[in-house]
Parts: sequence; structure tokens; C-alpha cells
Amino acid sequence: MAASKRLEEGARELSPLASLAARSAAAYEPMPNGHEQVDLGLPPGELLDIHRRMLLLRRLEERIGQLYAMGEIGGFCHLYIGQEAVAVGMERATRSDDPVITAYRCHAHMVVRGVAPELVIGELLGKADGVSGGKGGSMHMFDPARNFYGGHGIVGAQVPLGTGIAFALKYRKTDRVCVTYFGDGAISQGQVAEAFNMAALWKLPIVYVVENNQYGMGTAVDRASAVSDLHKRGESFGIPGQEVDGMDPVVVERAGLTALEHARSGRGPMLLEMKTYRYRGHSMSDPALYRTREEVQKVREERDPISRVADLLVNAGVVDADQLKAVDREIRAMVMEAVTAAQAMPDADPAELMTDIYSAGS
Amino acid sequence: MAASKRLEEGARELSPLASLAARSAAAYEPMPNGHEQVDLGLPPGELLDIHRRMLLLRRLEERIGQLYAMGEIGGFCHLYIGQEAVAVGMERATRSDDPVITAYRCHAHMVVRGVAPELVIGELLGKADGVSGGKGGSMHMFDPARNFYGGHGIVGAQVPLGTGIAFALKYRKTDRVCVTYFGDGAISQGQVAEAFNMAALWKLPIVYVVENNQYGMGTAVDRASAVSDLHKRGESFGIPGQEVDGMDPVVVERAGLTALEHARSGRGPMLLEMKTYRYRGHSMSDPALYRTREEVQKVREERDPISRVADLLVNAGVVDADQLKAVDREIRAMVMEAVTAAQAMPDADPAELMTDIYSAGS
Amino acid sequence: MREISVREAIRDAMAEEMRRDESVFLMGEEVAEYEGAYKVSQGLLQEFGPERVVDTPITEAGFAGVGVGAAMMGLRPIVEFMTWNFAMQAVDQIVNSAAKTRYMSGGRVSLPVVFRGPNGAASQVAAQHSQDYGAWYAHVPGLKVVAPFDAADAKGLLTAAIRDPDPVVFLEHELLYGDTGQVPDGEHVAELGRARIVRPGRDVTLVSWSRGVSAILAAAETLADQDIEAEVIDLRTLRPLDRVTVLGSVQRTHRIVCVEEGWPSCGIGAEVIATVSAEAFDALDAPPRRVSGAEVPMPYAAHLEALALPDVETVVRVAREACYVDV
Amino acid sequence: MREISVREAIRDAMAEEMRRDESVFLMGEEVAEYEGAYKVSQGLLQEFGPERVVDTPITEAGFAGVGVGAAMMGLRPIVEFMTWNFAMQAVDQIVNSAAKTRYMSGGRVSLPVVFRGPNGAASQVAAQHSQDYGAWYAHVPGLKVVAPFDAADAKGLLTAAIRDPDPVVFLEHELLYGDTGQVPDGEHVAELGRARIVRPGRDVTLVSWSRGVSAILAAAETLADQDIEAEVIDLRTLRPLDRVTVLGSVQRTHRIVCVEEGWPSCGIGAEVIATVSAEAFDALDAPPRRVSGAEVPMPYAAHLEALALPDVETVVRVAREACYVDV
Ligand SMILES: Cc1ncc(C[n+]2csc(CCOP(=O)(O)OP(=O)(O)O)c2C)c(N)n1
Ligand SMILES: Cc1ncc(C[n+]2csc(CCOP(=O)(O)OP(=O)(O)O)c2C)c(N)n1
Ligand SMILES: [Mg+2]
Ligand SMILES: [Mg+2]
Repeated sequence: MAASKRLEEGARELSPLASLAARSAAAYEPMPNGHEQVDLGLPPGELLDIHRRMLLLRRLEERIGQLYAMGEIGGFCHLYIGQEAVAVGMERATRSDDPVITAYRCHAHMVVRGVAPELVIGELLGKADGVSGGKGGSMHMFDPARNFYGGHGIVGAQVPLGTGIAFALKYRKTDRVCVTYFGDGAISQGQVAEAFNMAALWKLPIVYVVENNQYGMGTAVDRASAVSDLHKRGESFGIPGQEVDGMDPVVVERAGLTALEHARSGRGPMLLEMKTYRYRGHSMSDPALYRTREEVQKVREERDPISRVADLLVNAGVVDADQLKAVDREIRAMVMEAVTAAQAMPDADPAELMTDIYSAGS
Repeated sequence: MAASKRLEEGARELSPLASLAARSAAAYEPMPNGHEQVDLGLPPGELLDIHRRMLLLRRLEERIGQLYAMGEIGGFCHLYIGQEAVAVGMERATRSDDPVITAYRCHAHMVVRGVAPELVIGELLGKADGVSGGKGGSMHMFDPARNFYGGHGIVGAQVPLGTGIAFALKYRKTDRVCVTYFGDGAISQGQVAEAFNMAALWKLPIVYVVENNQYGMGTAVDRASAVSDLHKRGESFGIPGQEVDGMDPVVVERAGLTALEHARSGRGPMLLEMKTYRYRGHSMSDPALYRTREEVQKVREERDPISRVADLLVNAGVVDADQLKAVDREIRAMVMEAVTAAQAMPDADPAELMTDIYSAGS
Repeated sequence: MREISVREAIRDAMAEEMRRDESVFLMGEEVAEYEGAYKVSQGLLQEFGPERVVDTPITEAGFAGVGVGAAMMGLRPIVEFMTWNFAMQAVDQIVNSAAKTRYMSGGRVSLPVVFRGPNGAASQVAAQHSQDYGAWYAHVPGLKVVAPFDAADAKGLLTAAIRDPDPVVFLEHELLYGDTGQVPDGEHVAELGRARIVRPGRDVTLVSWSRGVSAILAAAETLADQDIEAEVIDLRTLRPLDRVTVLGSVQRTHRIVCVEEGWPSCGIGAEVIATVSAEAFDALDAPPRRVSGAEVPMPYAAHLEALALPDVETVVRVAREACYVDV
Repeated sequence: MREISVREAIRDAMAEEMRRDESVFLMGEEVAEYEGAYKVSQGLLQEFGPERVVDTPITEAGFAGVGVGAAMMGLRPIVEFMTWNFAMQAVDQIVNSAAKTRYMSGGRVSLPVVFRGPNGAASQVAAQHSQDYGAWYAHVPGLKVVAPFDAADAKGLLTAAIRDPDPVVFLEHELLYGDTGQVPDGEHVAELGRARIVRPGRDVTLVSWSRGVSAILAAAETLADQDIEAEVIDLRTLRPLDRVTVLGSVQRTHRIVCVEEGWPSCGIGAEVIATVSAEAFDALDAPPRRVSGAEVPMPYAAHLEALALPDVETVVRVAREACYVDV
């Protein structure tokens, strides 16, 4: 309850992405010459914005990982590191009034929606001013005011929920579209098929995004799904699917725009398969013995979305390495600030144990 | 408990299909001449066998419908009338050691497996010697000795069960195949998709048969399934599908043989869509206002599987109309006999209320 | 007042709330064109159209989740399960998504959704179609669980459930749909969470809900002929339980018998008796007793089915034992 | 005797039964290559190969059904749920297919299947990952429900469960996996359905199971220092409940406190107290009491979570109240 008030304030004060985006455009003038002509795919300011957003997610999650290792965070904690291009690219394709829903790997999706990092960290620390008042933890975070609907711990369950959100959007005759994320492991859940069928049958405004990070916990996708091209998993329901390089935020954004337009114009659902990768274990307790270090190293070196955009920016002469370092310092500082702010929050009041079970009136 | 003993005996005494089949071949010598040459698709004796089996199912279900109307049967009762070509054609394609499982519309599937009709009727009458001792009723009948595994009331639930049976067949390194039936309404159930995925992933020996009788209760198939070509519902899982004229037992048998051979040879599941039709309401209490009388009438006249085979036999000069009438009389008498036998069975003993909850020893 | 059936009372509650509030809609299997497998939604499609009376595929987990998702957006879905037996497929959405989300979100997400349909035994529909889910749902914080007996309560409590900001599990009874009763004209809203003393008495408290109320009412009649005045309580809401009314009654009668159609182990009766034993121990003059359904999957045969359900004679016998008249 | 952890005891029971009986196999998410999300199936893939230690997709309804289907063919599947929270998706298969089929088939179909995995609260995993399902499954005839506390019982009862011809719900506890205890060498089979008096005493009966036993043992220690001799009962099996042992104890102590981690409404505690109240009413010298988890979806924050679970101090306080020492 305390959290709600704080959340509104917190967001107004900090809203890091909005301010970051504003600064991106202003602070960096493209370098005039001396560099080869590179096709950025987007205006340089936009690309800087993408880079900053992804870097914020990366640094935030890294810090969260450290806090977990230090014992300040408990329970399950699933980091998004490696997958940043998906959240950032899709967020850029999405309208701010388009609802978003995902599973337990949700910190990044929240923050790109504009929720202040300190509120996420506060939640992880079990604080009264955490985004769920310390009651939800890493897997259960919601901010309806920013059209973010969680944060769900049961694999696949958010897919019917997102479909219901889309149902409501259509019922209300809006032109909004719900973006529903889930994993390569989740796609085999029966309720996902059930939701696909209803969404297609009723032509609901929804974009399904399967973040195929190659593993559902320790299970490689081809050991869990009979068809490992996951964008084909909509075929039985007549849902058009597309494979997308989920390590390239520009490609993600473009695919997202097309799919959102498809859904927004009343043509029903689309399924985007984002080929991506998580660098860390499934959760903090996973030693990830089911894959080799080399496999991870190779992706980091060859496909890392942040390096990719950074290289692009440097090669095109938009910024130089020093400037990127400055951005990184700035973002690290912002994350540290958020951690400090979160740590200063009061613990959830013991009396809160028995609130929020039912609505206040009942 | 009493039922088991009776079941073994009953079957030995009666086994109507075995005897019917034997008689088919013997009793009717193909007429020597005077008739056009018709391609029967099968030797005449075989076709006679098909005709007799279908007719038994038809007359049996009609009689069950009457008993229901007279109040001798209670609860839900789903008749198979119209769909006989599927059960009979598939049974002929199936080996007797191939397990079969279906939903609540199960009387016909049981009887083609060789369970004595009196045991089915006895069950419907709630008798001690009914196939489930009067405890299961219309929807819950089992005969593992004849590789028939139910008889399940929850839409779709038998599909993972059948998949588990197939798992066991593979685990035991047998060459048997499980035939799993379900309806056009059931196909959208999430657990069906889950089962498809596992069966394809593990290449289980299973043939999925969707009996597309056009309606799931009152809902036409295109109002329930985004893709109304149901044989395509396996595509997302790489399961090959085939559309089959489910009103033609010869075509059904042929498709069944191919699919069973596919599964038996280790190539994994197949999905057969049987285009069929039920003449009666969904259950006895359904006035079937969701379709016109004309629609039903048209199918009865143009596609009825029993008339189709009868016409074929007559046109080919295998039998004449009188002979067919004699067959019908014989079958009606057999059904009446079964009813009489069932009615003479003792009611389930009140003490049976508390047995069979756990195994006898525990 | 008008005499209408429970079936009509439920339909009227839905229709009136749909007229009153655009965000209310009905979804489920066969609710629209078929007008409900048990004809509960008769006329609704015609009045409100297919956007607000929505036939779903046979996918309980999926459409329950769709309902909860729609509620997240502020709609007020009425999700009909053809029977509660089929809601086992959806129970994860009911419990993990609907019941827990307000709490997990620190109060930021409201889920005004009603799950409703017939619960418990019907007539010879056997084990998979005859389970009573009252105890399971009453176990779960975050849910409200309602089980009306008569037409007036069916209407009043369903109206309250639809207006309630929290997820409500609304347990109807197929064998009550045809029963008629007087229902107040116009808007009729009952309060959730309140039991009702249907018949006052001073000798023994009989507690039940839903169809069980007809058994305890009949038992009370018989007992009255035998000079035992039973107080008959209809719980109406199974969660939250109206402990005050039950405990108050036991303070007066000093004896209690709780009657339920469902299985006893960890049932509603267990909760009622455990509550009374702990909180009105000194008031009790006799062992608090339960009468319940037999601990078996429901058999098909009519005579076995009858044996599996609590009957009036047993209630009378146990109540007499509680009054020590036969000892 | 050997000192091993509960985790090892469970693994050993599975391994020994798999060696003994070809029809026993293990399936579930991450049970093979990962060796179990909680490392319970360590070494099994290596010893028994991928045919008998089977990784499944994340499809609980589906693979639970596959397990039941395999059991219909006479195999003896051990179906692991990564946690019981995820089994809500499979509960229809557990109840409608596994629990009811022997009955519905008039005894013709046996289903020797074990469903197992950790149940209840772990550590800060919050509402969707912390539910205790003991009461739900104990409600259902046709199921046997087991919830061991120590390593010896984990092994002995799981062995019995695997050999049992009926479906068994086997509830483990993540926070007990690492606890060690003495386990008999060689084959060790315990009997299902028998509670165990862990510590005899004459003043008050304390009842619990699974991790709750550690709380009542600790409370008994404290109470002993205060000259109250508590009898400590580990139920071990939640269905069928060993009423004889519990009632016998209450006949001696005249007081009972039942402690459970889960929610109280329609819980195991309710069943125990209702049973005792009805059947040992005259033996009771004080109100029979329950101590339970708070009626909330489990909160994440460590200090809130601690408040939501029963603690030793509360057990001691309530036991003292039952003994009227503080009144
Ligand atoms: C229904 C259910 N089953 C199992 C789990 C345990 N679990 C949590 S995450 C996970 C893997 C999911 O993988 P994927 O969908 O690929 O998402 P990712 O973690 O890769 O983002 C599993 C099995 C769960 N939370 N819910
Ligand atoms: C999970 C579940 N939901 C709903 C029902 C109620 N119901 C019984 S049969 C049926 C229609 C099934 O149609 P279909 O699969 O096409 O089979 P058919 O009856 O046509 O043979 C429904 C909705 C049920 N038994 N189980
Ligand atoms: Mg994944
Ligand atoms: Mg159909």
C-alpha cells in the first residue's frame, strides 16, 4: 500500500529512460567526418538511445546479481543479461499504452517500460517501497499505470493472461495491442496453445514474443520442443510467425513494428521468435553445466547486442570509445544511486503481512 | 469386483463380433452373376463383416437410447450413431493387442474391441455385472484384457493417457501401437498439444484419431478451432496429418493401416482426421437446436456408412435386400438378448459402495 | 417479490449487472448460442450480443486465464465453467493468478472476476462429474467462495459477487437450478460473508450450505416432531466463514452437526467443527459432529449414488445423538 | 545404519526400486541431465539411462497424464513435479484420472503411480512457489498422501509408495532436503498410513508432519524445561490419517495442538481437530488447538515470510494455554 504512493513519486522523480533518451539526442552530435559511411538502420540519436537503454539493463542486472551473491536478495532471481536487445527493441516498437506482460524474468521488461530501477531493487530487497511492497519479489512485479502486468512465476500462465488483456483491448474497442512474452520452454505449455487458438479465432490484438534463449532451465530447445523452429508453433492455429535475430535491437524493433501493426489493424495475433541467449544461469543457483563455457563465450563475443550497437556507433563515427565509457560510467552511477535509494527504503511493515489479500473495503 | 469374473465369462460365451465375423464369411456366398461388376475395395466377406459390425453398433446404440428414454439409464449418455465407420474401420486396421482409448462416447469402441454388449448395457443399468460393476456408467468403461482403456469423462484427458500408454509400449520395446480417439472439440485442449509435442519428440507409437463429427456439444468446429482442417493441428509439432472420409469404413480402414504402420515402424505419431457426423444430440438431453433437421437428414441420406456399405453389397450382387433384412433381424435379436441378459443381472451390492477405492490389499 | 427458479435468479443477476455495467461480460463453453449447458444464460446472447456473451473453445485453463487477464484491465468477467469439475484444469489460473495477484503486487492489481457454475453431485453423472470443490477453494486466501441455496440468495449473492473487487468462486448446484423461491423485485444485493439463520432453535445447531440446506431443513422438521428444536444455519459463503453466527448459535444450543455433500477429510465441516471446538469448547455439551458424503469417487448406479450422499435420516440420527436422546 | 540426507534417501529409494523392478521409471522436468532442480535424482541418468530417467517438456498436465497412462499399462512411474506448485496444472490428471479410475472401472484398472516433489514454503520464493497442497490431496479418496519428515522415513515411505498399487502423492520439503539422519542399511520399507510417536509425553499431544515436526520437537524441548511433557506425533501419512494413534494419544494427554505450515481453513489441522473433537470429546480437558501458516499468499520479504509461518514460540504458547498453565 505504501508502495503505491512511492511508486508514483519515484517514477516522476527518476524515470531514467525518459531522461536518458532525452539526453541521447542532445549530448552526442554525430562526428562530422573521418569515418566510413555505415548504415546504422536508424538515425544515430536513436541508436544511442538503444545503446543506453540496453546498457542500463545490463548494468542493473549485473548489480542485482552482485546483491544476490551478497545475500541481500533471496528466493529465485532470473537475470536478463544477454537478452537486452529484445526488451529494448520491442519497447521501442510498442506504444506506451500497449500493455506488456511477461514471466518471472521481468526486471528488464519493467524498467524499459519506465519503472524506476530503485523500485525494482527495493522490491528485491523486500522493502516497503519496492514496487510490490516487498510482497512479490523478483518474479512478481506489476505496474498497471505503465501498462506492465507482471511478473508471473508459473511457466506459461502469463500467456492466457496476456490474451485476456488483448481481449479487453478489443472489447473496449481500443487500438492498443498487448505484447506477451514467454520462453522457449514455456511454448509447449498447453495453455499457450489454448491461448493461441482463442487469439486466432477471435482475432485479438496481441503480439506473442517467444524469447528463445535456447534453454528452458537446463533443457536445450530441441530436447523440449518437437519443432525447434518456434515461430512455426503458431501454424496449427493459423498464426503467422517470424524468426527474428533477437541479438540485434534494430532488427527486433523493425519486426516488432510490423507485428504490432498487423495486430493493431485487426488482423489478429502474430508470433515473433526472438533468437536470443542468456549469459547467466537460469536463476542465480544454476551452475549451467548443461552447456559449455565456450558456447557462452562465443555468443558474448560474436553476438552481444550491446557490443554490436557500440561497434556500429564507433565505426560510423557517431561516438568514440571514450564517450561510450563515459556513458557507461554515468549508467553505473545511476544504478548505484538506485541501489542506495533502495537500501535506504524502510523494510515492509510487519502489519503489511495481512493487507492486500482482499480489497481494502472487504 | 463381481464384474470382473462375469466379464471374462460373458466374453467367452458371447463375443458377438467374433461369431458375427465367422458367420459373415460362411453364410453368404457371393452371388454368381446378374450384377454389375462393382469394386468393393475389399473381398465381399470382409465387407459383410464391416456391415454387420456397424449394424450391431447402430442397433445397440438405438436400443440404449430407448432404454434411456424409458428411464432405465441415467446420467450422461452419449450415443455413437452415425460414426460407426470410424470405430469399425479403425478396429479392423488395429491389431487386437494394440491398446485403444477414447472419451465418454465409448460404447461402440468397447464393443468393437470384443466386449459383450450385455456387459455394456449392464453397466448402463447400474448392475453388479456391468463392465464397471455399475460404478462407472456410460462414460467410464474399461477392459484392459481386451486392451481397451476407457471411457473418460474429461474432454481431452484421454489424450495424455493414450500417449502414456504409447510410452509404455515403447518402454517395453513392443511393436504395439496405441490408438487414441478424441473429438473436434477436444482438440483445442492444451493437454492435447502437450501430448502431441511429447509424442513427436519421443517418436511414440501412437495414432491420434480425431473424430470430427462437426460439433463439440453445440459448437460447430469453426467456432471452436482457429484452423478447421483439424488434421493440420499437428503441424506445429511436426506430426503428419491426414483427412479421411470417416463415413466410409473401407477408406477408414485403409488410412488406419497406413497410420498404424507408420507408428509401428518407429516413425512416431500420426494424426487422422475422420470427417464424420453424429445423428443424435450430443448427449441424451441435447435438443440439438444448433443445427437444422435438414443438415442431419442430408447426411443420413447421402453419407450414412451403413447404407453405403449395404448399397455396395447389393449393387455388387453380394447379397440382396432380403438377406440384409435377415442380418438386421438377427442383430436386433442379439441386442434384445443382451438387454434381457443385462436386465437380469443383479443390482450392484450396496457393500460395493466402499470397495475399489484402493487396491484390495491396502 | 416474485417466484422464480434458482436458474432464473442467476440469469437475472447476470443480466441486470450487464445492463448496469458495460464492463461485465460472460464467457464460457456453450454460454451464448446454446444458452448454457444447463440453460442458465437463456436470452443473454440475444440481449447483449456475441461481444459480451462469449462462447469459448473447450479450454478451461486458457479461458480462465483470459478472464483473469481481462479483469487485470478492469473488465468484470463472469467465467462460467460448464461444471466445476472441469475447472480443475483451470485451478492454477484461479489460485496462482487470480487469488494471489493482489497480494503479490502489493495491492496494485485488482481482479474483479467471478468464476461460476454447478458444483458437486448431479444425478448419476459419476465420479468425474460429481466432485464438490467447496473445501479446496475455501482453503485459499485471496478467494471468496459463495454457495447459495435458494433463489433469493442466488440472485443477491451473485450480484454482490459480480460487484466485488476480488475474485469470487461461485458454486451453484445443478439439482437446485429448478427450485423456485421468492426473490425481491428490482435490485437485490446480499452481503458476502454472512451466514443466515434459516430457522431458529435452541436444542442443536445444524449447519450446511447449498443443497445441504434442504437436508437440514427437512431434518429440523422431523426433529421438531420429536420435540427437538434445531437451529438451521445456511452458511451461504464458505470463505470467509461467518464464524460469529455459527459460534453464537452454538453458545445457545451447545450442540452442532455440520452437513456437507462433499468428502469429509479437510472439508468445510472439518473447518466448522475445528473452529467451534477451539472457540466454543466450553459451550459444547456433546461431541460436535459431521455428516458428509461418503469417501468415494461418486458411483454411477442410482442406488449407490444415493448411499454416497448424506440423507435426512442420518442427519436426524446424528442430531439426536448430539442431544443424547438415544443414548 | 548410515547417516544420509533426506535428498539422498529419496534418491536411494528411487534407485533401489529401479534396480529391483524394471517397470519403475522416473520422469519430470530436469530429472535426467540436470539431475533434478534440487539435485534429488543425482546419478540416476548415468545408472539407468534416458529410457528410464526421462526429461520432459514443461507440460505438467501432459506428462502427469503420460505417467498415469503408463501406469495403466502396468509400469510404475515416478512422476516428479519440480515443485507441487506446478502440479496445479496437472491436478485434473491426478484426481480425475489417477485417483478415480480404479473405482470407476469397478476395480479393473490399477494405477501404481507416484507423484512426488517438494511442497510448501521454501525460502523467499513467494506466493506462487510456496503453497502447501497437503490438505487438497488429503481431501481426495483414491489417493494416498505421504509427507515424511526425516531421512529414514523419506526412504522407507517412498519405497512403500513406489511398491504401492495405488496412486500416491508424495510431498517432500525443500528445506528438509539437506537434513541428515540415520537410515537402516539395505532395503527399508515403512508402512503407509501409520503415524509415529516421536517423543512420548503425558501432558499434551503435539501433532505435525513434514517440516512441522521440527517445530513441535523444538517446542517439546522447551516445554520439557517448563515441566510440560509433550507427546510428539509425526503423522507421516496425511491420507489415510492414522486416527488410532492420534486418538490414543489424546486419551492419555487430554490435550492436543496440531501444527501445520499450510493455510488453516479446511486444512489437515482442521481434520485432525474435528476428528478428535468428535471421537475423543470426553477425553479432552481443553479446547483442541491449531497453529498454522498465516492465511495469506506467501510474501517474499524474509521477515514477512517468517511471520507467515508457524514458529516454535507460538507452538509453545498455545501448548501452555492448552495445559492452562498461563490462564
Ligand atoms: C508450470 C511450471 N513448471 C515449472 C516451473 C519451473 N521453471 C521455472 S522457469 C523454467 C524454465 C522456463 O524456460 P523458458 O520458458 O525457456 O524461459 P527462460 O527461463 O529461458 O526465460 C522452469 C521449468 C514453473 N515455474 N512453472
Ligand atoms: C474439460 C471438460 N470440459 C468440458 C466438458 C463438457 N463436455 C463434455 S463433452 C463436450 C463436447 C466435446 O466435443 P468433442 O470433443 O467434439 O466430442 P464429441 O462429443 O463430438 O464426440 C463438452 C464441452 C468436459 N467433459 N470436460
Ligand atoms: Mg528459455
Ligand atoms: Mg465433436
